[in-house]
Amino acid sequence: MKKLINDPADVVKEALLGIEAAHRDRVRVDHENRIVYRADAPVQGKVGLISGGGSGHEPMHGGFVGLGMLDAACAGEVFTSPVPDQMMAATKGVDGGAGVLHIVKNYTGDVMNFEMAAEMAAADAGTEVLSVVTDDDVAVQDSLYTAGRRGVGVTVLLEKIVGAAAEEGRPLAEVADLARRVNDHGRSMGMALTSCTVPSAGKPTFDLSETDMELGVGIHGEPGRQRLPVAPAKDVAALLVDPVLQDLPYGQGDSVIAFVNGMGGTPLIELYIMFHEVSQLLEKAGVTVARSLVGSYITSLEMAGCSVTLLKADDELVRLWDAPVNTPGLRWGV
Amino acid sequence: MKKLINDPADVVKEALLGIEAAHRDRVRVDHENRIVYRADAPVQGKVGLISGGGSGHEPMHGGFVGLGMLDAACAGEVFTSPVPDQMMAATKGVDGGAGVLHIVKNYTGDVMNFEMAAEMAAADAGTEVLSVVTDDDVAVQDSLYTAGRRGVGVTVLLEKIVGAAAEEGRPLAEVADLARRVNDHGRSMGMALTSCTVPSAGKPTFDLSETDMELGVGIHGEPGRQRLPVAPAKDVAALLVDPVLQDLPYGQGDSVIAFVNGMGGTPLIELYIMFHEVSQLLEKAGVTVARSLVGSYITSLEMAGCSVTLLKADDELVRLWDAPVNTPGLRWGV
Amino acid sequence: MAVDVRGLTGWLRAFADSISEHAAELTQLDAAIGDADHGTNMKRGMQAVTTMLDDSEFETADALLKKVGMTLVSSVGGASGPLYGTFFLRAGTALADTTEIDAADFGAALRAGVEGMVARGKAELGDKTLYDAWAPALTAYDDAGADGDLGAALAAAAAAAARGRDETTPMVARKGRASYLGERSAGHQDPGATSTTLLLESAAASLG
Amino acid sequence: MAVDVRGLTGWLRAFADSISEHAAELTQLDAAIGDADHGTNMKRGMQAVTTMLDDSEFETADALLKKVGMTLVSSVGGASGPLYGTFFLRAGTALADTTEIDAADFGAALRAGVEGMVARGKAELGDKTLYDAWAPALTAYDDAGADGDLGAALAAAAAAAARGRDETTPMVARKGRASYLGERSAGHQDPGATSTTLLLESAAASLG
Ligand SMILES: Nc1ncnc2c1ncn2[C@@H]1O[C@H](COP(=O)(O)OP(=O)(O)O)[C@@H](O)[C@H]1O
Ligand SMILES: Nc1ncnc2c1ncn2[C@@H]1O[C@H](COP(=O)(O)OP(=O)(O)O)[C@@H](O)[C@H]1O
Ligand SMILES: [Mg+2]
Ligand SMILES: [Mg+2]
Ligand SMILES: [Mg+2]
Ligand SMILES: [Mg+2]
Repeated sequence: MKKLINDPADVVKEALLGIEAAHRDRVRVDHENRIVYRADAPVQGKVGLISGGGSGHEPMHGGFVGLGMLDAACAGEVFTSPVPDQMMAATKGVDGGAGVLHIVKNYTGDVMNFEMAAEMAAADAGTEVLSVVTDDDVAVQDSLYTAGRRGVGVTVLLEKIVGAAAEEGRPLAEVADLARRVNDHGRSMGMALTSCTVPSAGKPTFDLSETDMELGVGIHGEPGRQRLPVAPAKDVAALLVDPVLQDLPYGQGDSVIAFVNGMGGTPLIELYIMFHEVSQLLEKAGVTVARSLVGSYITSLEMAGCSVTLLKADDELVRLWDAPVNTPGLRWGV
Repeated sequence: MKKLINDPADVVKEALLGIEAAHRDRVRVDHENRIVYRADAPVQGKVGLISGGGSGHEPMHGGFVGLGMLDAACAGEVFTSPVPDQMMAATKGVDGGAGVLHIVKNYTGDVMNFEMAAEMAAADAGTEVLSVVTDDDVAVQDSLYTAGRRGVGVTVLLEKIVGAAAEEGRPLAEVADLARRVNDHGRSMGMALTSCTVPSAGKPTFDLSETDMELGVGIHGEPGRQRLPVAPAKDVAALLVDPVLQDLPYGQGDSVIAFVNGMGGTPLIELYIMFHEVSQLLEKAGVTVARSLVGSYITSLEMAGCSVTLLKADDELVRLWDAPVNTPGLRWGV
Repeated sequence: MAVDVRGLTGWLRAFADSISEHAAELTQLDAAIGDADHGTNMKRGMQAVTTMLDDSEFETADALLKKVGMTLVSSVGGASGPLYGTFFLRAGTALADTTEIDAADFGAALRAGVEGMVARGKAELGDKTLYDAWAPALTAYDDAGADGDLGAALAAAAAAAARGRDETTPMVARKGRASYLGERSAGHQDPGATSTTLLLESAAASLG
Repeated sequence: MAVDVRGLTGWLRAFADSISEHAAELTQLDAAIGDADHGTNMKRGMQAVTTMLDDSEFETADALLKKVGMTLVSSVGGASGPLYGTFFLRAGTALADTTEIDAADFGAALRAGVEGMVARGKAELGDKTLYDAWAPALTAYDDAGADGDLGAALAAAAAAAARGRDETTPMVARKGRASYLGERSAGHQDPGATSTTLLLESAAASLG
């Protein structure tokens, strides 16, 4: 295992120290609870937005804290959901009197820990808490009898869009509805060229030969649905875009925010090549790219690979997407 | 070789198509000449800023085109300097009547090709052209008898700072002086955990065992000065920061823009861990971090590793750093 | 033999040791069909429990088990944190009014713990989760412990858990992270069922 | 035998073939002490030259060589583009007023080309660059060609270039990308000196 780390047990702690050192102007860090807060949290009268999850997906979520996006992010161990104590502390810390929304990616651990936090917060009284779960990964079959689909790329877009709505002063119920609408209108699919290595495990989560790729991989190095021979970018794009387009479905005349995401070990030059292929496929399908995002925003440690997320976007979503945001990971308009 | 590409010969062409598709709002691309232009170039009355170099370092330079930074970037083949024809075309394309500055990283190929372009542009008459060469890499011994030091991380900071000065309407000579000042006040050092693979070569440029790292590596996968056993982030930080601090030298009371850069295959979580170590070392040395930049901005394809750049920053440089910038790769204040 | 605070503490310490010893194996099992952290998660949790035990004195079994549950909830995260945490919280609660804990009381506590866990995780038999070790273990416990023999009950429960664990191998996961693999999850032993078996084996060894 | 446009064209095509054949080897040499692109660079350039030759007719040697130089400058990039480009530009210029090109004229053209290249790249003998192949080649050419035998001159030049190329191996680079390695550049053959040797070997084979 080759990584720029010290003791594998200290990875999350030290990354938070780094985030703090680099972005003091925008965030502050509660190291005991491993929470990244917006520097001016709680913002009075504004719905507080909290997310969190296992670490190893940077800049998500700590890098999305700031004006126009999250009020706090709870950092779990690498690929391990944070614990309810963190979410309760964060809920208190961002409560500006207008309630708090928990943004949860659909993983059993995340869902259960956030649930326990919400139950405890409710018992604690005071703060009104709503939750929204993202589950946009079409690689996983949706079913009532399973854990359902995973939350992946849409989470990034959702945190931005819903963050803008909260910044406008909208009430909690409306903010939560908007969050569900964003999730319902977005779909993703990912693939990996290499595995990632969880620091504490010390070896790659899965073995992938020099000639294979993993299609439908998760952001925790969960093996995907299918192992296929490596293919040109053009074919990889089709393998990702087609199931996404079919799932919602998106079609002729739709307008989308198109997001090509790097898994952590894939450089930008490859993501641009992928974006070109994706935009060609969308054009062929009659889908217009209203806005685009290209980069490594929801990563899986040093895994090489990418994911494609499409969010069907009406004028309101685009307007909220364009609204000012000032976080370590996404910034514009300010 | 596992990459998200099509034909290795088309990598640069297709990445430019992707940049264009993703950032139509800010840039336009001359595909014949492989030039990324600011959408509104030439800006009348403003000094035009051009850079360029081999591809494989994305977002540098094409991702640094836009308001407050470059007016155009010439993309060479992977790790190969662009040709004079491109630079001449770009020089014409950004000439708003106030002259053009060429920002050149100190590599024999880049320097010679830019020199030929400047000679040809001069013969062509019309446009006043000045050049500034960046050479901030302390891994390489500076000497009159060699090719001198390489231009690396400072180039990113310089393009931002000098871009802001040009945006203010300062004259060419002043802009060029400022560029030299930035270069003179900045130093960098890099390391690699893995090699990169040039697409057309198809295999890793160098072999690095699971237990070794390459210290003082270049951004083209040029082998470094020393091969050492892999070490904890703390020690890697010292190996990078110490020679940088000693070279300028920086010392007690100095204020710097601190830049921890990822080489392309290293995820943000590791860069934050490195930034924490770097900031600790700076604190110990009595050096204040006025501003920071953490991310993969000058990459070497999928190489894993990082570099540290320090730029001694007075109030003017900090003010220009803070000025609005709107490029695909760096954006704030707008 | 009755169950008391001392016995429970011994069980928890034995489980912590067993987890430590098998952490890499649990993580490897999780790598195959999950995210390679189950061993690390359980180890972190049981280390927190060990530290808590070192620093605390408990008067009653229910106070002890609830505190263990809270500690796990607060230190593990992931799926196993709420599941193991809820188990101990509910098992403790079930013992709240019991002073002399016999085999039947302890069996009832285990069942309450598992019911809490199932309420939290919604796992059903055959979903390829730790419940596939627990379900046969509870049945075996009740059968073998019907006459009040705690040792026999726990030994039977541990053996049944191990069989349940083994039976997870051919299953296609329907809950937790392994469910994302669909058919590809078959052929791998469930990590949670494996750590559950360690829990019951530790119980058999230290309480039996 | 005199040098004419047809002969030069043959030389250039032979060189293009030779580069194509040795591209991987040149790139591997460059990987060891540079950035793994010298073969790709030269191949791209000589393919551009080949296409240009297919599409053009030249009346004079100087027009041909200048166009070759321009084509290389415009298509290669990196260090080798301006260096090889300048070589052909200057060699062409040197032949501008010559109609019948004999061995001495051709030698003067080569020397002018190399001088232009050195003016551009500032390489000195022993810097571990293509100049370390060129310098002995020019001397050998003049010696062997003193009596006007072009074939002998080129054969001697090619052999001397090969020796010069071999001698780059122990050198510590002082110019170009290899210079960044300092002492570690020793023990590797210079890619540019290697392609230069191919250029002269092609000349000996097709013009000699
Ligand atoms: N819904 C569920 N109900 C019961 N057990 C579950 C459920 N989901 C997951 N598990 C158990 O949790 C184990 C994985 O735990 P762990 O790896 O620590 O958490 P995570 O899956 O969050 O990484 C699985 O092997 C399985 O036995
Ligand atoms: N200053 C110089 N003068 C002469 N030759 C040089 C100089 N710098 C580099 N070279 C030659 O160029 C070769 C490398 O060419 P190439 O790999 O195509 O370009 P780059 O170094 O830009 O990647 C070296 O092997 C060396 O022979
Ligand atoms: Mg996990
Ligand atoms: Mg090169
Ligand atoms: Mg797990
Ligand atoms: Mg080279």
